[in-house]
Amino acid sequence: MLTLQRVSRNFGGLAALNAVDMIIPKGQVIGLIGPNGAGKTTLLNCISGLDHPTSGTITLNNKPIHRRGAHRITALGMARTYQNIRLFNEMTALQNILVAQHQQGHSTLLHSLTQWPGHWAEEKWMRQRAMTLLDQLGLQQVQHVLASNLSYGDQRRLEIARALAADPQLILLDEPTAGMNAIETEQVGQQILAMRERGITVLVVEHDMALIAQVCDAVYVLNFGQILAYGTPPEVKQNPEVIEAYLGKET
Amino acid sequence: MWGLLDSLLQPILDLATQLLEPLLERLATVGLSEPVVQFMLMNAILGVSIYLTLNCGMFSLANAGFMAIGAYVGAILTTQHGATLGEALLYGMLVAGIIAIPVGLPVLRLRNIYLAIATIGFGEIVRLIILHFDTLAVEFRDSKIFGPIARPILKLMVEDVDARRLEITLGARGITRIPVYTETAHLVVFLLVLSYFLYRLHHSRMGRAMAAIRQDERVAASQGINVVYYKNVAFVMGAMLAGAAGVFNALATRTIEPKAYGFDKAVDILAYAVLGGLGNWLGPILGGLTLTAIPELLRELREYSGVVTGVILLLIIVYLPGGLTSLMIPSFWRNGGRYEFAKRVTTAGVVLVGLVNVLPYQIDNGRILGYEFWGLIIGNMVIVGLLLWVRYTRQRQNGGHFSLPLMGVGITGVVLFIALALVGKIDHLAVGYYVHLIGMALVGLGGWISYPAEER
Amino acid sequence: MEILHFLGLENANIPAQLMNAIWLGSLYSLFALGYAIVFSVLGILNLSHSAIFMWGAYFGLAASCGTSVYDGKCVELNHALWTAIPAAIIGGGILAVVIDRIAFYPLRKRNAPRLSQLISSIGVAIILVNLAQLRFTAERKGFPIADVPNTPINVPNGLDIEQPLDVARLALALVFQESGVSISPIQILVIIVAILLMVGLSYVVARTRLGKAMRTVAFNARVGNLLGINTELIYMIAFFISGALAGSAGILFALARNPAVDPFMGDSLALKGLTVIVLGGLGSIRGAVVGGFLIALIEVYINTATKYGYLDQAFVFMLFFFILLVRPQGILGQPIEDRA
Amino acid sequence: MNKFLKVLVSCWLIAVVMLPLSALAQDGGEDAPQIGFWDECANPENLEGEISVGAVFSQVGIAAPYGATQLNGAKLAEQQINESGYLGAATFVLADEDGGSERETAIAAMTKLVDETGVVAVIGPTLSSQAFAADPVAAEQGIPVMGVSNTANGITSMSEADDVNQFIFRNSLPEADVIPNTIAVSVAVLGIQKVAIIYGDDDDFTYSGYTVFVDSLDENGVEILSEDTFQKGETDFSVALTNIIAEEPDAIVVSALINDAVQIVIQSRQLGYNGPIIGGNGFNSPALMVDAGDASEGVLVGAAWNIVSQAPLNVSFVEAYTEAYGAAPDQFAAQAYTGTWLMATAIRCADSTSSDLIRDELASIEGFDSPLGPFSFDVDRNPVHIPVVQIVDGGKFEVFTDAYADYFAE
Repeated sequence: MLTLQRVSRNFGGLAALNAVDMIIPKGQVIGLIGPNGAGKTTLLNCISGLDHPTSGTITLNNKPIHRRGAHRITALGMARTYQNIRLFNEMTALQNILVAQHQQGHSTLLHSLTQWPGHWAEEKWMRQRAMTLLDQLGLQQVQHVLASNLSYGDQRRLEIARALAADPQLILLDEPTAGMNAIETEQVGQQILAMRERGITVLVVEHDMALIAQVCDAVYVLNFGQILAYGTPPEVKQNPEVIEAYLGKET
Repeated sequence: MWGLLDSLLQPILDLATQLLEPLLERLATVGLSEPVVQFMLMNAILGVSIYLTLNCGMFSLANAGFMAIGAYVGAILTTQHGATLGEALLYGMLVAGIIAIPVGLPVLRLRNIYLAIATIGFGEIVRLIILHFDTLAVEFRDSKIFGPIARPILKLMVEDVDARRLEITLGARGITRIPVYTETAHLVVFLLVLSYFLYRLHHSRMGRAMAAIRQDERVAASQGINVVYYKNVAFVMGAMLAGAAGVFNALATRTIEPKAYGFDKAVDILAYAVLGGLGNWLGPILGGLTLTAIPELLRELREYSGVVTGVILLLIIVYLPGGLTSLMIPSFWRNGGRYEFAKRVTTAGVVLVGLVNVLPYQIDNGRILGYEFWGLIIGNMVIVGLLLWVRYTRQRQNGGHFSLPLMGVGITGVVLFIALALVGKIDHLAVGYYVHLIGMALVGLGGWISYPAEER
Repeated sequence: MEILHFLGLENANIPAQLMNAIWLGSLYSLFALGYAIVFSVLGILNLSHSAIFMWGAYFGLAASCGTSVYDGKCVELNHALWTAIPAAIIGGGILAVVIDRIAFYPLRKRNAPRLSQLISSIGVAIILVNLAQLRFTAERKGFPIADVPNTPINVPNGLDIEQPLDVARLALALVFQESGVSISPIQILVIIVAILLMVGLSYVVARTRLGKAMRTVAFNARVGNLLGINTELIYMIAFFISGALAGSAGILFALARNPAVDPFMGDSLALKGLTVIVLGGLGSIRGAVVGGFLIALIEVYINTATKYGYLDQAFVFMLFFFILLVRPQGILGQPIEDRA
Repeated sequence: MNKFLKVLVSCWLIAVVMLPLSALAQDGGEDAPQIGFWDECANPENLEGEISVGAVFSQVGIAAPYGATQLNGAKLAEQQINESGYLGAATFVLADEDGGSERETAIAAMTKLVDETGVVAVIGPTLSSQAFAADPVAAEQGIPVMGVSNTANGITSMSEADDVNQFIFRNSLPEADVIPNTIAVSVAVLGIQKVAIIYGDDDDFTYSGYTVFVDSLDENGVEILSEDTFQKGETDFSVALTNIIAEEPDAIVVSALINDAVQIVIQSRQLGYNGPIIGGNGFNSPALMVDAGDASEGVLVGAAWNIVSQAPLNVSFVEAYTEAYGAAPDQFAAQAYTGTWLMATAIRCADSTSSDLIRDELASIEGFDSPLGPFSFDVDRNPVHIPVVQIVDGGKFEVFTDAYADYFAE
């Protein structure tokens, strides 16, 4: 579904990504791990269109996307969450979801001004859909709370809900469990599995190896902007190069 | 078509005129004569025009330039072609909007201060071009390359294109003899329609997209929002509104000159929006109205009015982060618990009293506080003292009332003023009197509010 | 000569115009430097900078003329002329610090958006201009003409080697033989002071501990705090330097263009200073200098070589427009990384 | 006592009583000339109480320097009018409102005066653009308004409707009346053949002045070498002046207001130019000599008012003004002073507070002796009086005559 070929990204003279090749098959949950500063977030940014690779190609469903703007990539069915939560803080939880359904709606300002019947139907439909999503993630209680006033866990969940609201085929999760306790992490794991059941492809960046082992079909390991290893979670865990990369980092 | 629209609008305008009459009379008694009210309303429109761009995260200062374009289009149409207000408005907005498109496309890639400065540059270029339009028009007309393009355009503006000297914008002298078509009712109806438009925008897909862009442009993009498109739409809409305000302005002042729409105006427009508050669409309207009214209300202060206007601007920016409208939003008061609530109530009260301490209301036919230099200084020192008092009142661990002494000050103020009015010492119960009373009451109320002990 | 014809300069008095460009450039740079310092350290555009410039001139005027300037023109000096310069520098610096405490500190404290800080600086500018008008009236004032040494040094005029100012005159005479270049001692003073301040500032920013601290705070205030830098102190110093620069620019300008002191004297520079720092690169010290001289050169060139002299400002803004589009960070600015 | 003695004593008594009286009458009547139509119009009988005449002068903003001296001049006139009992039992009250420096503020001030203060007539506003915006506010309600510093073309015919224009006057001689005379005289005396022009292009006063200069230079067959511009607030003219001086003109023609004028004069002298500099009304201020010092020598100024004029009324005005404000008056003050007296005269002659009558009397004023010289309005309510050409010589304005033909010869 998503293919990266020799993707590189240079910042000034510094290569954050160096000829990365990746294939993410449809319907699978793929993990992406690596030590801090390995270039994971840069990679996600390149895929989601917030950044563009210096060279190389990225295709989504055989369409090249590495030069497209973020909103056009989203239109092709991709959504993402952020490592450091980036919700719309001045909006309520519900409004955050409504914004994310932008691509699903069609009403223009003119519709809204003239109180076009279709506009009302669409608003109602969007609200219903948003409520369902909030329900699924256990956020219905806080739908009218400003995003900035939500608890940390709720904010993380709202980010996932917002990503799902765009009705994606591919979802990129950037450390969805960062800062969560074991129970919350477990819940996130369940949600990822639920996504897979609904046929959504997931690329998840994680540090929590337990979660990776629980949900991922395969794992890419990134180090210094290069793919170090690929395989199922158990395979990767035993890969000596991976162990060295992590241990080397730790000592 | 035009006639139909006219016949539909006319009854509404007549009705508005009738309804406005008593209000205008009342306003005139406090020093806001009808022309002043008109300028207040125009500036409210300008406030909205910049709000549209700010609301989309764009710090654009181009609105004075678009206002100039609107004003000149309106003036040329009415003086040269006998256009009506409606036609002038339509074309003024259109031309401003059309010019905004090629300007916006490249410029809106810039952010923050860079965008602000680029748009200031745009405004200055517009001003300079208008100033030298007649000379430039002759240059273009006579040039081999641009002549064929320039001629038909110029033909729209003057009868005799081949004259030795073209007189279109008339340089620094400006266009005079512009008919006065703008009526207060027009502005009120325009602003009401605009308010409805903004209200709808707020609750629509497009409005949400714009708000999202303001809060986080990149995340908004990855929610599938076409950032460039919406930014340009907002920019063009802002330009059209500024153009409309320009048309109204030109058709109210009988004469226009380029320097009226320069950098100073751009800064004023920004101040309207920020002062009123960018939290919602009411802010810029309120800001435009207030900031235009303040110097007129302070007319009695004569040469001190400029300083006081500046002080008020500064006070609001420093002590009311969300602008005037933040006072109207419940969450402003609720956030931060009862202690913060009490603090805000008292601050608001002091600011209100501060606003009127310089307004003319009379005791014994002499002015208390204000007018005289030292009265002004002492009055403002009292206000600043009160503000510091409110600011540095500490939250006590055991809870209790916010500040009983402040409550005392507030109650004394209220009692004193009611008593003075009862014994007839205040013979002219102006708006300032009531505002002062409310302000003092708020100070008292805020001081009295109690808050619980801190949780451990 | 071909090239001169091509540039449209064949009839121009090139040395004289170069001198004009240097003098104007020094003035613009000196003014813009203060803008740039506050922008680089705090990231705010202080639109009251031009008001500090104006007040600097008034401080200087009041220092050497005494209280007589309150009501009327300054007829005779109460103190030596030079006292005006330190007074303007110190007065401007202190004024800027006071402005910071009143208008920026509370906003900084609660992390208000840049927009609010811009508006509050506008509020300060309104207050300062109106206060000046209240105190000194709108009438244009200046030093007694006889006391200001701005008789031009015309080459060749009679030289008096005894006079220190005539040494400069001699130097000029050697450089421009009878070419009609004329410049007054005060203008030379402006140029020298501007160059000294620029070199000094670059040195302070690049080499000293204070400069290092300033750069750290400019890069990230939180990092500065973590490193044990008193950020508020740095801000205060930045404002003081900025105000001192504005004040010195104000008084030097007032001396060179005597009489030139009125409440609106900063207005035209406010916008020009903005273009200068944008052209040079926002927040870059050297950029402000380069931008100042560049704009002066462009203005002089357009006025001298083309018949579109009346559009010189429009040309400057166009250029500035395009530079912003192509290189938003300005000519010498560091590229801005948009952090995710 | 016989009858003859009785008559003699009575005559002596009468003489003793009457002589000092006649001496008093002579004191007031002949020595100090009194401005006003004391004889042309009878002492007013119907006037009483306070009669408010509005004044819209700029007290803040860019036009404040001119508005300040205007207000001084008008206030001086107000004081003199009341002290001399010019309006009989009534008091002349100058209701002054700050007109700011923008059109909007002028409209607001004018509306306030007309609608709330209830003035019978208005003097001002300061800027021509403000006049275009604000004058109709009064004129449309039939209240006469007189500009005392509006020099732009078409001020008194600004409206489409003539019955509105009827109420708009000005006593400020437009540049179109001053400049042709200045150019003609200076060309005739100095034999000027080629000039360079520098003017402010963003101000209606200086721009109007520039267009009139160009036309009258054309008429006199003078070649214009170059035209340079500056904008309000610019204080450095050295670039343009260097260019101009390189062209070696016979004279530099300047259309500027006084602050810029001073700088242009100083800087052109600094750059080594010693020829004539020709200016219009904007130059006509004592500040030219005070601020520019020696540099101002040889500056030619065409103006509506000549401060050194020895006409008795002018001398007494300059004296009174200098005594009251500690500085010599400028043209703005003189015009505002005269304007206020003209307005009071119209009220006196109308002997009524009816604005219509005041208007009619104002329009029919003829040969009013004032600091500006004998003054009349033409049919278009523009001033009729003779402009002067002055030259700065020895630190003061002197009337420019043939005697100066060799002044600039080396």
